[in-house]
Amino acid sequence: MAKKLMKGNEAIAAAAISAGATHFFGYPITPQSELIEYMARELPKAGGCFLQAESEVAASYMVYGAGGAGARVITSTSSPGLALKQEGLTYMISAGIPCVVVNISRGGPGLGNILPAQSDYFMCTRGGGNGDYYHPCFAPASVQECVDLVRHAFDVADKYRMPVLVLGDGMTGQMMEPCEIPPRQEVKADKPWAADGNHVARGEHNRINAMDLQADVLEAKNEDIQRRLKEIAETEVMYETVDVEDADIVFVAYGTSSRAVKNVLSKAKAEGLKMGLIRPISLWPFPTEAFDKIKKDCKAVIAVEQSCGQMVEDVRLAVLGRWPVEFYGRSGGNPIIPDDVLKMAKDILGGK
Amino acid sequence: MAKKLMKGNEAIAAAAISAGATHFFGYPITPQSELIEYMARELPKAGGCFLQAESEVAASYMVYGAGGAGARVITSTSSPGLALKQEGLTYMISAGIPCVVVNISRGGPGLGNILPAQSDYFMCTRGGGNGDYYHPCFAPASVQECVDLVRHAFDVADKYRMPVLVLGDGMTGQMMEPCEIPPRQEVKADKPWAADGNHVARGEHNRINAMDLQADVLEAKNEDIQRRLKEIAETEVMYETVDVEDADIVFVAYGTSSRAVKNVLSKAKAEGLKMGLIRPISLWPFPTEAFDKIKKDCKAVIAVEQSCGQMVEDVRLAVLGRWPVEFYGRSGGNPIIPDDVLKMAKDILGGK
Amino acid sequence: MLEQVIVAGFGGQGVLRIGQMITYAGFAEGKEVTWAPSYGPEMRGGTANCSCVISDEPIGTPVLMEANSIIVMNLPSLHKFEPVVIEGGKLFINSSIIKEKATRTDISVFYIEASDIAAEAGNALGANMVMLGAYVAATGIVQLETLYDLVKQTFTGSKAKFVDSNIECIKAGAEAIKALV
Amino acid sequence: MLEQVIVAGFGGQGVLRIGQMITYAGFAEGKEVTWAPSYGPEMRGGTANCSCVISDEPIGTPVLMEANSIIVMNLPSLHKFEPVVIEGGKLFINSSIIKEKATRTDISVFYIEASDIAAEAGNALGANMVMLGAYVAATGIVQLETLYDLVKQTFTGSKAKFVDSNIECIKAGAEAIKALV
Amino acid sequence: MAVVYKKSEALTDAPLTYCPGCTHGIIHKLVAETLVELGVFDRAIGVGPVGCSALCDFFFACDMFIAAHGRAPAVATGVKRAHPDKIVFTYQGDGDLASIGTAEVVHAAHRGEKITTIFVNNAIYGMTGGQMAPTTLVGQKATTAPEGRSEEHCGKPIRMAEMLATIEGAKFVERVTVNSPANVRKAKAAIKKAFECQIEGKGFAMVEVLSTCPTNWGYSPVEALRWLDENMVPYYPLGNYKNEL
Amino acid sequence: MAVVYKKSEALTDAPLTYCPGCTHGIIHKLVAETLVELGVFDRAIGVGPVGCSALCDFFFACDMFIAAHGRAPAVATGVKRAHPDKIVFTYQGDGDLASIGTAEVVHAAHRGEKITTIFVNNAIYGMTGGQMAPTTLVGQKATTAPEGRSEEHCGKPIRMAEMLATIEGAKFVERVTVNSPANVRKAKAAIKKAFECQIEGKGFAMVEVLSTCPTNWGYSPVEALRWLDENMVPYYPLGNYKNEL
Amino acid sequence: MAKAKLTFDTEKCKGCELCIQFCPKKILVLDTETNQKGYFPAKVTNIDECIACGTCAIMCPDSIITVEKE
Amino acid sequence: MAKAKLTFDTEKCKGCELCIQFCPKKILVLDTETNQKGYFPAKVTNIDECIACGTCAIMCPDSIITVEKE
Ligand SMILES: Cc1ncc(C[n+]2csc(CCOP(=O)(O)OP(=O)(O)O)c2C)c(N)n1
Ligand SMILES: Cc1ncc(C[n+]2csc(CCOP(=O)(O)OP(=O)(O)O)c2C)c(N)n1
Ligand code: SF4
Ligand code: SF4
Ligand code: SF4
Ligand code: SF4
Repeated sequence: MAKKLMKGNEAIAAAAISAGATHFFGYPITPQSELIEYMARELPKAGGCFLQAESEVAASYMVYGAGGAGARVITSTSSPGLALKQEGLTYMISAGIPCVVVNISRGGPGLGNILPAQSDYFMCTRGGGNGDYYHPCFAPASVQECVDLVRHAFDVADKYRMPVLVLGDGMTGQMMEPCEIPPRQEVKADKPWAADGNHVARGEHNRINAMDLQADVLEAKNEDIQRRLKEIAETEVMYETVDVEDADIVFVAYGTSSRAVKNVLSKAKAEGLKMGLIRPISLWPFPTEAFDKIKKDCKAVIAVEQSCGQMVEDVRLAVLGRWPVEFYGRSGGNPIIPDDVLKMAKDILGGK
Repeated sequence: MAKKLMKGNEAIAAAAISAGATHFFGYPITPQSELIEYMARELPKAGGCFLQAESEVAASYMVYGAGGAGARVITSTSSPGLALKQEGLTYMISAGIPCVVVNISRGGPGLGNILPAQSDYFMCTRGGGNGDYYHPCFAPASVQECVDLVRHAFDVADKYRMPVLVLGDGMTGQMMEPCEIPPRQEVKADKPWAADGNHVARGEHNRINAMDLQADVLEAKNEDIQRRLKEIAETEVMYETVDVEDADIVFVAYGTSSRAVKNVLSKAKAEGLKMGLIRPISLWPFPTEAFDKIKKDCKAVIAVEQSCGQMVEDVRLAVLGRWPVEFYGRSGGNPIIPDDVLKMAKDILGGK
Repeated sequence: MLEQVIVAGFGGQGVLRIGQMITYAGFAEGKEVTWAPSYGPEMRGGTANCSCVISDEPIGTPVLMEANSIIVMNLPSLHKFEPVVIEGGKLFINSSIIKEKATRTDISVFYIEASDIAAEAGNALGANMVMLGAYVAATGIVQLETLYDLVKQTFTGSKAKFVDSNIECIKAGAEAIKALV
Repeated sequence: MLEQVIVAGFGGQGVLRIGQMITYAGFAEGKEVTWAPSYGPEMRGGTANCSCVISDEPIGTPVLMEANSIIVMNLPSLHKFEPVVIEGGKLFINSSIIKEKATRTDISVFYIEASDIAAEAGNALGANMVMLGAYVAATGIVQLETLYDLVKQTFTGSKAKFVDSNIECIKAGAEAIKALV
Repeated sequence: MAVVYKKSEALTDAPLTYCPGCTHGIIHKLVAETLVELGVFDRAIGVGPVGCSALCDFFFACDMFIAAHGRAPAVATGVKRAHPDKIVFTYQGDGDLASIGTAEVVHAAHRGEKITTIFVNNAIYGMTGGQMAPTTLVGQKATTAPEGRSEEHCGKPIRMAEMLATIEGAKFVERVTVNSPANVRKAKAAIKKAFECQIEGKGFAMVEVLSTCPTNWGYSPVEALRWLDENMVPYYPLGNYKNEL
Repeated sequence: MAVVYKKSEALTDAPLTYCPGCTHGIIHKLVAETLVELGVFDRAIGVGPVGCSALCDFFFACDMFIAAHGRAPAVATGVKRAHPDKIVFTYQGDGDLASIGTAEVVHAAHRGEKITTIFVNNAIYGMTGGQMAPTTLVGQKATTAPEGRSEEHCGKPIRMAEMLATIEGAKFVERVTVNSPANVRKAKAAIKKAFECQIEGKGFAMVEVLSTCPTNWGYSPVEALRWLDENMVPYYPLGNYKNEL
Repeated sequence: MAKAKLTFDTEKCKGCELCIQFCPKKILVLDTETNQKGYFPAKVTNIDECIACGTCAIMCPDSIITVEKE
Repeated sequence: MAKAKLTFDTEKCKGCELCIQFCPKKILVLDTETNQKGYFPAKVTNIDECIACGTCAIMCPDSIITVEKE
């Protein structure tokens, strides 16, 4: 397949189709419109079903239904829309429904605005719904990574029977970069647990539900969820590091803001300063292990986010006091300013 | 006022009425039914308005409307119902709506069951909706504390113009203990910002909304929210400590599980073992400062939760590597077993 | 003083009521008290139980894993709760309904023909009050008079007619204990 | 090589298109490229801009705070983006529409009567293509031929009739630069 | 001996968790029998609600989902779009369908989803212990309407069959009840047609079944049937509201 | 000189953010003028939606809320219950009212909330750039229905006036349009009655206004008025559907 | 001799009396002994009068009555 | 002499032509110069023919026309 230039939103949609997704349910919201519109145009051509739901809540339960019936299914939305899907997500965790959920996030809280922001980190990594769970959350930083991670997300979802999030922001969705979309694969996943209407003949009936009235039964289910989460935490961590080993300053940034930090690194290098980057690709599981590469006398670990500071908590948990943790953030849809970040780092190096 | 025996759910309702709440909007869900039913019975008698909404989503926006129009307003629900209110909460944060939201939590994820659980900690402390925010969250451990904290919550909500959560669980709601309900106060809070239909004559018009299209305007709003959150973090921390100073083991537990830990402490004391308890009353802001009382050679800090481990993250953040952090939890509605907790602590002391 | 008591039986046998009466009585006598029902699926399934704690000190958890005293009103409850009585504790069995015997020897077991006694006292539904009377008489946790007052406060107006028969049942339960000790 | 260019103007002037053409051309010539539109409330307000990066190395942020080259199609854009050109950079001004002059002296400024040139080339809507031609001719970032190929690939079928007039505009823009240098 | 009546094979052996005399059980039977009689049991997929029938996935012997409260029509939409050849039904209470799930059922009808909806209207919230439903009658007591529902405060009950019948995509809408053998038979006929509507690919079909809740109404099962007849039927007229078969 | 027409005092000076010729602006005027003419402007509270009119809190000169997408009726309920003496209205688009907010508007009507709803039906999602609405006509193109809406795939458009008129608590329901001076006058008369319904404490009132979206329909403003007349009016008959004043 | 046969899955009976209410022959009653769940289950008093109409079975919410006839 | 007066808040006009379309006297046109927003605003060609019916003002979505008469 040749590379082509695509918008992130469209690349995500194309990647989902290439990954064998057969069903899309979603509700329009900016800045992910190109994604849903691409799906509306292209998924039917690939023999799949695009359906606009009456709301995000309904969309999440259409996913629950189609996913529970064995389909490869995806939904996408933006920040407040994902807030509305929290009940659906916790249900899907409980019922063990594999699916991919894309959040092209925007400024918040509330309706906020449609500019790029990274302030949905908690909602996307901690599980904003009730009950004990996390779900895998992948954050692409380039259009090609949008493609790769969406495809990966489907496999992770199927393997662990849970919803997997892909978290971009308006910039990820709107920007255009070269990328390669592999040809569509037809997936014949073995889903013997699915309620697909094929069991009566065998005298069986599959049940998909999210209720377990007995404490012990629910505890056992939770143990199973935790077991799967543990396995994910052990095997599905993804991250990139740049020059971390001998850095005097290590930045931690994901997605759009990591791109800005790469500019900071170039500038720093040009000035002979040793700075590095840990870029979490999986936000949950968070790449705690990456921090072990940081040298002992590193001056500071700086979380850089387009938010008022959320991932920084995970950074603190990963650092556990080994180095000072600082935070640089912009909110409201404003971009990271590489020069400001560099200045902050230099101030720290200069002992200010 | 004389003390009387009341169920936690009813005490919360009675406390809200005594605090001058005039409006309740909610949707039925177990195990908080007594709360909503008490309100249905008693709030109209106090001249207030009880209205059953068509859903939790609608309830949260009735609260947005009444709260934005200046009323003292409360809603209550249980776990999955709160998941549905996440969009409403982030809107209220953005629009600056004061209100009290009660979550009598139950086993999760999903529909789970109606037994007591503490697995909504993230949802209640991190803000399960989109955007940068926390909201104050108070966790009573006794029926009297239900009363006191609900009353307090209204004042905090009005002072900082934001939703305040009160987090109990099925046991908090169902158990009966003596408590004292102060007489009803009529609150004439000064809310010049409210959209109450009284401004046209003055040539003004108040606007309540959650959208700020310009990045700088939204950033400024976020800075204001963060400023208020910081003030709350500095002034509204609440906790109880028991024998922390010379404890070899310090437990951290809130609400129902803290009661079980108190039994552990008695047993430990009887055996001559030095153990203490930090009981967060405000879950957010988390009482990080309380951990400074722990002695240097304490053997471990053990988070005890009726969950698979959520508050333990805040404990780790508070401890920051100073002592080993351990976790004891039960899920699915199963109770903490004091003997098991004690054994775990003894094993640690014994070096196992 | 720390008394932890669990009351268990079928729904409809008034077991939550027994627990509430103990709790109210302790409260009336100035003690610290808590009462906690078990709730959840088992209530639909037909069984019910509650935990009460009466103490001079502030009370830890209201949910009991073990108890000084246990009152059981039906067979499944006997099976479930007999192991939970602490050594030296007391087990009260409604032997009108439960034909089995307890197996433990390190506790005191009281067999009360509560349903029969209640029927004799002219209150077929009063077995729970008989057990209450027996329990209070055997443990002395509260005064019987306090219970009588509570009954009077509970049944007023059109229900005042139930006062006497309930008090009769409590008394009969207390008598039954005397006969046993 | 690292070229960072911002294109700005009114909505409807085809500024996003200029950026995309630059990006596509860079891509066609095997460079690393990114294109990022500004979007959000200002788009409704009528102004639009986009950032493109063409480089031999992997590209950092696609959102530019500063740029080697800036193409402005209307007055507000001149005001907003003139300060953002780096020292020694290039500023391309559609002087048919922007009557003001640039104030900076540390950059090269190119005034192109793009709208007039386009009209002359018989394509009243082709001012953006004129600016594109001028920009490419002045910077040499990509080959003009690459642009011609792109135009041919873009306008096919019933739209093929637009190919020539667009290529004319690009050429005219390139010519205009020659006249300036 | 010939079998006149025995439990449907489309029901499992699990004992129903409903209260004594609750007509949820009768409605279960009718759905089960219909699936078998129409020959679609082996390709049926059901979607249960949150409500007393939240355990119906244990009772129906076909593949089953339990949706979140009110979302069964959305879940069924997902299922049907994944398996257009299967026969998909929802089974929902009045809190579920007529309150929290209003948008979902309206839009399943609006899209003309080829699913069959069994709507059990017992004028109260059963599972949660007797709170007011949108279908609770004026004057009827509920734990959240302790003085009885007041029209001034929260309106008259909503009639879903009438409302949904106005939607183009709804092709079959009928209201029935199960309070007598004759009515049970009529209910079954309606349920059959509602499934036929799906089998023939016409569009959305709903049968609203007036049902009892002896426990929360505070009547014996037999009294409850009478109360239904005297109070619910006059406000909720039985009959067909749409039949485009 | 006597003023024949000038901008209503119930509108602020802020320029409207609507596209040229979008009839949202006409509907704004009618609401504003009605508030003044009925003498309730000084006690009016409006609730705007999410949609093109999400900035209408800047345009109406009374106290205003903007609700979350679809939730205006719930917000208005909270406002009205807090201030029963105030005049509360919602202003909502078709995505807002007829899609995500279906449950909220149905239940505001069901409870007989004493509020007035202005429902602007332009058969498309304007703000987000032309996606399909539940009111999009069969065959009409939208970005999420690139081949035009297909009845087989997602049904025929929903008629909210007809549906809501079946609800007891809805006391006034009328469909109007603003594509000609005569129709504007009729629309205003309907809006006036809808507010009178509230002033008299009767119950829920809604006026559905067929409106244009020149931008996303892809027509000039004038053409859009004609398209509305030729395509929308036949499917959405103008007229009164309920009048219990 | 009985032409009809009624079988009750007695342990699942909840004693709701719907069968009794609608039996056209009025030959069903509740037993005086409870089943293990604590309900008084329905039973038939005089099977000879049974016309095997199936009404009781149709009305039984718990589907516990099987009706057969010769 | 004109009996009517039309005032346009020209800077807010979006040139949508609705006023023009419905003017019964057909005396409104778009200007040939744009306003600052870039729209060609409406204006009146022959005020003497204006009957001050207000139709243009009623149809203007942006409420920018004031109509007065003697
Ligand atoms: C989101 C959510 N809200 C509320 C509940 C609590 N709840 C469970 S069932 C129910 C209503 C049941 O009533 P209905 O739908 O009429 O069914 P019935 O039990 O009467 O058959 C409610 C409110 C819930 N489980 N989830
Ligand atoms: C929860 C949520 N979902 C989706 C959106 C995105 N959104 C904004 S406006 C809108 C629809 C607008 O259409 P309509 O209500 O018809 O009003 P119009 O813009 O046409 O006037 C949508 C889907 C949102 N803001 N919030
Ligand atoms: S509560 Fe009511 S609806 Fe539920 S099972 Fe019992 S009788 Fe039936
Ligand atoms: S997008 Fe459509 S509805 Fe929105 S302002 Fe423009 S014309 Fe009006
Ligand atoms: S109808 Fe069924 S459950 Fe009820 S009494 Fe008769 S046999 Fe028993
Ligand atoms: S109707 Fe109004 S906005 Fe439109 S052209 Fe006329 S004056 Fe201008």
